[in-house]
Amino acid sequence: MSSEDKIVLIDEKGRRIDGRGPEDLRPIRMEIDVLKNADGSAYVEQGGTKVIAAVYGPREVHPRHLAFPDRAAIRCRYHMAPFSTSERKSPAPSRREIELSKVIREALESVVFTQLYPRTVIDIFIEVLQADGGTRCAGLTAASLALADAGIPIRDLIAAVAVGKIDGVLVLDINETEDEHCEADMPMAMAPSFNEIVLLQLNGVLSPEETSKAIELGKKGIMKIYELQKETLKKKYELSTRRSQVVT
Amino acid sequence: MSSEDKIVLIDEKGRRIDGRGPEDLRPIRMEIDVLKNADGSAYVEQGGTKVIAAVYGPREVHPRHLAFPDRAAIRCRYHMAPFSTSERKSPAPSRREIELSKVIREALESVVFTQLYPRTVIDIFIEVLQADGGTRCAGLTAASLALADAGIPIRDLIAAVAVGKIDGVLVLDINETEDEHCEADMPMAMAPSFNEIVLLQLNGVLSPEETSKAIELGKKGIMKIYELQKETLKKKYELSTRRSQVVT
Amino acid sequence: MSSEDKIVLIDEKGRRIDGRGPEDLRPIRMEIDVLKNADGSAYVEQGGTKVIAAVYGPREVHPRHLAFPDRAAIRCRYHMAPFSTSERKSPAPSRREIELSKVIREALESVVFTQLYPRTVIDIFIEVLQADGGTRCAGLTAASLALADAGIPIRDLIAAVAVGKIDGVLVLDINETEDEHCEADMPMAMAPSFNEIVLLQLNGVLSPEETSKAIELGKKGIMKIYELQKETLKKKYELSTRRSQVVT
Amino acid sequence: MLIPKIKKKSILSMLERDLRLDGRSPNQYRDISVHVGVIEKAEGSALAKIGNTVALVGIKVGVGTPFPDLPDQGVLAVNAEFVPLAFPTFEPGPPDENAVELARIIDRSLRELDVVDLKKMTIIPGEKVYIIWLDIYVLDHDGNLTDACMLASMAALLNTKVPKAEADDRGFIKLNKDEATPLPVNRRVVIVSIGKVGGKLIVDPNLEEEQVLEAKLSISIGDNGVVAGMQKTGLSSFTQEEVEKAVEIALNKSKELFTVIDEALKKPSSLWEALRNNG
Amino acid sequence: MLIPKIKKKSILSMLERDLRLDGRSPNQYRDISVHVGVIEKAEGSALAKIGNTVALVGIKVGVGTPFPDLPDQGVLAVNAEFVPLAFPTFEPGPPDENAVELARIIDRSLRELDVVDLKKMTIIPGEKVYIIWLDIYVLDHDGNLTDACMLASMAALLNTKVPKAEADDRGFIKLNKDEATPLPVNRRVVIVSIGKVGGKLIVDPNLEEEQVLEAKLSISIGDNGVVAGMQKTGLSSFTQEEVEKAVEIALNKSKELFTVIDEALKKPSSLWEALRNNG
Amino acid sequence: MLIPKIKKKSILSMLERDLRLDGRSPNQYRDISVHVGVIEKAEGSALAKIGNTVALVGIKVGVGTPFPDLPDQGVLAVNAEFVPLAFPTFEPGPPDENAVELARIIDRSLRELDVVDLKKMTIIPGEKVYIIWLDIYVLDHDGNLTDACMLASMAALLNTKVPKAEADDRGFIKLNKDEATPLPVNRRVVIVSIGKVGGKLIVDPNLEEEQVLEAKLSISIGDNGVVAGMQKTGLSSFTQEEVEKAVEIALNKSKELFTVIDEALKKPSSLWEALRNNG
Repeated sequence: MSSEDKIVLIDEKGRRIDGRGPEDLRPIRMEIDVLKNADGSAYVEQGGTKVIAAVYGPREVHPRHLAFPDRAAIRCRYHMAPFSTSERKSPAPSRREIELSKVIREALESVVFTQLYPRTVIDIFIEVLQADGGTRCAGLTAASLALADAGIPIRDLIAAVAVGKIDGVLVLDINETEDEHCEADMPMAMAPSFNEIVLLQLNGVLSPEETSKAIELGKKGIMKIYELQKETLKKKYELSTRRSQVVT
Repeated sequence: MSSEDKIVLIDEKGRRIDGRGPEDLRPIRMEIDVLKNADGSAYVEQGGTKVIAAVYGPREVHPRHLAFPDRAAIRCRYHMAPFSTSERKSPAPSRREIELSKVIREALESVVFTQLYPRTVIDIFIEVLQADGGTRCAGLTAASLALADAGIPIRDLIAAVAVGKIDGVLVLDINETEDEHCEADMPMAMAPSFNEIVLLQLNGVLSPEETSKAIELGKKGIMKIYELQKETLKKKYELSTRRSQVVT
Repeated sequence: MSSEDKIVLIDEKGRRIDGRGPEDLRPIRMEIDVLKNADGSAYVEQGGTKVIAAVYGPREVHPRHLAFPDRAAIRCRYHMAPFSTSERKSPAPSRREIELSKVIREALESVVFTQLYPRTVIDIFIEVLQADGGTRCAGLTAASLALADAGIPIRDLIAAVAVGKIDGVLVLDINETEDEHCEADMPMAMAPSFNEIVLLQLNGVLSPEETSKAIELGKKGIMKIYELQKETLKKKYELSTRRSQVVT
Repeated sequence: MLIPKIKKKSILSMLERDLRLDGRSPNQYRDISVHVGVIEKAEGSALAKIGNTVALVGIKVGVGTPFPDLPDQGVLAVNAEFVPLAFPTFEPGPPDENAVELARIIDRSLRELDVVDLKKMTIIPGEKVYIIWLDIYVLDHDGNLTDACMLASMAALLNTKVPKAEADDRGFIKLNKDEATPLPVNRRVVIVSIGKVGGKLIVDPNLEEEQVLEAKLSISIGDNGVVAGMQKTGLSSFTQEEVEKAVEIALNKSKELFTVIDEALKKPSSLWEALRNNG
Repeated sequence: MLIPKIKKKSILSMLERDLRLDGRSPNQYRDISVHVGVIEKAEGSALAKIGNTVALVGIKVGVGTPFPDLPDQGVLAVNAEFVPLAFPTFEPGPPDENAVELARIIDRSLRELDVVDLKKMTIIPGEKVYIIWLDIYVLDHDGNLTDACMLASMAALLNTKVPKAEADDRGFIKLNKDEATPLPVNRRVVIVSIGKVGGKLIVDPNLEEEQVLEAKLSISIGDNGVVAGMQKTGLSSFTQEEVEKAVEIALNKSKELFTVIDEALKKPSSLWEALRNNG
Repeated sequence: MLIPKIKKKSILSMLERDLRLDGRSPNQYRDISVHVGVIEKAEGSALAKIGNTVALVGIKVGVGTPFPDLPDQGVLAVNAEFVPLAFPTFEPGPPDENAVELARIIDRSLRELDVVDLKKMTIIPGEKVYIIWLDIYVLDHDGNLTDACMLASMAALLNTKVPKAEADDRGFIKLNKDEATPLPVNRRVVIVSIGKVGGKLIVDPNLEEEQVLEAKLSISIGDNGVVAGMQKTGLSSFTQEEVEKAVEIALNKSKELFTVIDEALKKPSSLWEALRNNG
């Protein structure tokens, strides 16, 4: 949102720089169980954004006094690989990564049945391998799949997307170039089955009416991503069922 | 004590740059119980120097092995706000702040009945909000008031002042400009009722005779500050007594 | 191995810059029990390289969960004094010091009977006071003497030396200037009585045949250093026996 | 920090009747006061109180190099310290995730509305620019730090004088405090935080309430009536309707906050006054 | 991480018959695959798998100042992160001694053979040079990280394109990605790690085997058949004869690894492909 | 570090008769020795022993930029490391409060008396100056580190040779060690530390005594007979009379210390000699 140059982000036909219409998501694909050591893992590609998430736990907490007597603690690290960005990023956590780790953790905690695992910790690690806009959202989408893959009981998956405002138009799922030049960037995440908004941030300026419309638009994208998440889990589940039948 | 410029710090009439005579303190005012969360707190203004001190404790120590079986541990942090100095100060503790935290802690520990609270810790936090010379002294003056305000048993209050040598003259309670150009700066603190010097530092050069005279001069200032401290406590005590009578 | 300048490191008579032949060690001297507080200590000079090593332990581990139930933990710190190098070195541990601490620790652990002291830690501190090549090797030589001086049961001493390749010639015990311009630098350490290579690194390029010859050459140097180590211990032992006889 | 369940119960049952434990109505702020100019040595400063929450902001102006990609702009650096004298569990050391989040929320609110006209803060284009250090110091924490810190930050910026930059004979840039002009401020922004508890929305939750909140939404409002930032925090969620209602409330309450700032700017105050009337 | 003694016994007894728990012979690598070009935004990248061990390397090219003692050379900076998603005991934070050692082994192997022609990486001699950031990311750890990380590093360097450096009108150097040329690479290097257990030497120990190893020797081999680095790790030792035998094995096995790199370079791949065929 | 109360009792009862456990009188130092030139590669160095306390100081001379407010002066940087080999409770890591305090006491003593003539340490005024790194290394701690470290620091400065600064053909400043001149030293300073125990003052407390001290006063004395610094440490206090008496003692004892330095400077020594006669 800072640069000086004027770039045409939406042409006269309403097409965005990558050819999408305002309400189009970028191509998404996702896969679970991509890592061997992690208890659960998922890989998500959303346009040029590539994130991998892993879950360890529930497991013992060290040091002990960080444990809760009545529920599992959730720790979350959102981290960007040094080679994921245009300029090399130092691997030390930036203030941005510290903030995003917090809001992502709070969003995930809203769906995990933490009270089932008192005195333990569930660790969620999100690594951004290539950043092209919407990394926190793709990270959330991946992390909730990894939780499911780890067999940790959750009320719902979390699906997330960023809505932007470009040249006065609300658009879905902005990419990095759009993010850099947009008037507003509103990442949001939901527990879709419950219609609950579990992450909501706004960087930029919207009128109150636009805020409502942006949430509406975000919901549409989230529902599509949610369907894909469920398919991904189902496919794997069927596969493993088939496998186990073969074994039997 | 470093700058090249020659500034007239004492005029021909013996007046200092802020109009004081050599043995004059700067205007001082102090107040206790200025913070709600802290167990005790105090605010001290001495000329342009403004410090606030808070005390928490006695309370549990984490991790446990830092506790003493026979007395309370005392921790002390002297810290300068980034906006307190002429050039913005990084909030990370400087070597100067580490040293001053130590000597202030040792001075305060000399008056606290630590043996009354074994296995606990008493935390003393001093924040310099505006620095205009004599901040460690004002910090000590405030910290001992905060200890009293917290109801922690102490043998005596601590009062402190810096003595300087300017153009060959010993002067009381130097301000920042004087500190920067003086030949010697001798911060000292006492438990006044016991005539005990509990902090003594000398930065600069004095003859042995001047050392004695400087201590003598410092004592005079300390006694005045001590009276103010006692008045401050008394006023508050009467106020709260009156209040409690009203309640009764 | 980086500089551009061509320096004559071996003259036409086969003499090295400090007058040695290819298979000559630099002058070495060593002494144990040079520090009072340490449980064991040793000082080693090898040419211009000067290292001191100290051992504390077996002693209690803090925090406890770092202890092993079946053996002593060994901690090792290889550290260079800021004034030990040509350019002043920051006292914060460099990546090189972190790596060398690890390989030195692993080499020493191979000879210590750690299972004799479960739940304890043995701390080994190596300080390079002047660096002129071969500091990790001199550090190992000193550290094993310090372990012996501390009375910690070891299977064997460790003796170490660096072999280099200069202008195509394999040479023993390279100094700093040789190290900077050599084609290969191969530090190695042995438990000499057992013919065991406990540390082996190669920086630089050797043919497979040269690798064998370099190890052969290193062994020769190591055996000489080993003899010196044993003499050093023997001398001290006799001395202390004589002393105790005097006492008796 | 565990509040007895019984307290949560009483908070909820009172909210059923649109009442709060401290007597406020759901949309009511606690007493608010702002004092500007309390740190005379700083180029700008303000102390804001919301109830017993106290935030002090000092602004220092320095000289530095611009960001390579923004060579013709000054630099604004926002930092928050939750110093340990403010709360029993605040610890010394680098800012934790809460302090980092708060600083970044305020930083974004200022940046998105171009509150400070950084393009006017260049000294030598591409080489030397002004650096505006905005340091937030929380002195007493009784809930809703965000709104208090934003208030103090906004008031401190409006209180800031920028010293004239002059080159000395060696070409070094020095700042001359005797010739200072007001910091160029384009517009104002405040934050209104709205908590959700038992499905009810409440403005300006205090510490006691924060401990039972399900979630909180901090909404930045510009003096031109726009939403200039949002941040949901807390372990639960909002519905779209709740967000919309919260935005409406925030727009409304922002007017009160702008008025408080206006009043405060009328005369500079002293730290002595600001801190003493705490009793 | 304590493996039952019974597993050690079975590893040893199988090795008596030159067999390994996973069916390999002593000198056999697990399945190896290398995918290049998997991070399109990076100037170079590769993902290498040896069995279930997965290492991802990304290379970024930047502009900086040369080292004072090497004013006419570019800078190569090798860093390794053992991110916590890769293994239960990996922790967030700065690289530990294992990550530092691994990065330094790879760094030395590249440097000693002048793998990257840093002399060609100068922009303005003595003032501006290219900086090649080689960042190693371990994604899944099932033993023998060294060989996998070296493979990925070497393949990523061979996949790297260096953007053209251009001065803008202010004289600042900018990189133009549209005009990029291959990174000048003089030669190739791989590492073959050989473990010792029960006195036997085994190539490419997996995690299970690493937990019972007495010692390990990682040997760097250049594509010209030289030994370009060695590092002994582990608490026990090697004899001279064992070292000689290990060098011989490493020379032999290096050919397989060079072939894997050659194959990988034939066509760029995608991270999707590279990660999915993990099953 | 708890010394049995019984030892404190015996220390006190002996002091009643002006005797100390190690046979010294109250105003007596332990054996002192200073060796200069022990680190040949450093520009200056000295090892000082007071009893079993051993401090090593090395001085490196480098080139850097001056402080902006002191453009025409060299820079003196004093640092102290309490390395863990010196004492059971010393830990690796950045200097703790004791090491920081000690370094700052020595730094101030040197600075207040202009011991090093920093105005002569400019290379290019305002741009390049000499940096004098004075690094204190405590090797063995048996009490009274301050006096031993000051002694070693002062002797090392007097042993220091400053290499000539020369510009190479690119204009970079290089130091030529072959043409070195003595560091310009204006005058000398030592520190005399005086402990208070049972109301008695004792010079040079050893570790055993330090553990029972009520308080300690470290007094810096210039060779012109001035007090150039004081630092009270410890949990108890001094009266004015005690301070005055301590200053008198320090003035007296300083002469012994200056003589030790004079003797040491007569011939450089070796670390081998310096460390070996520890027995």
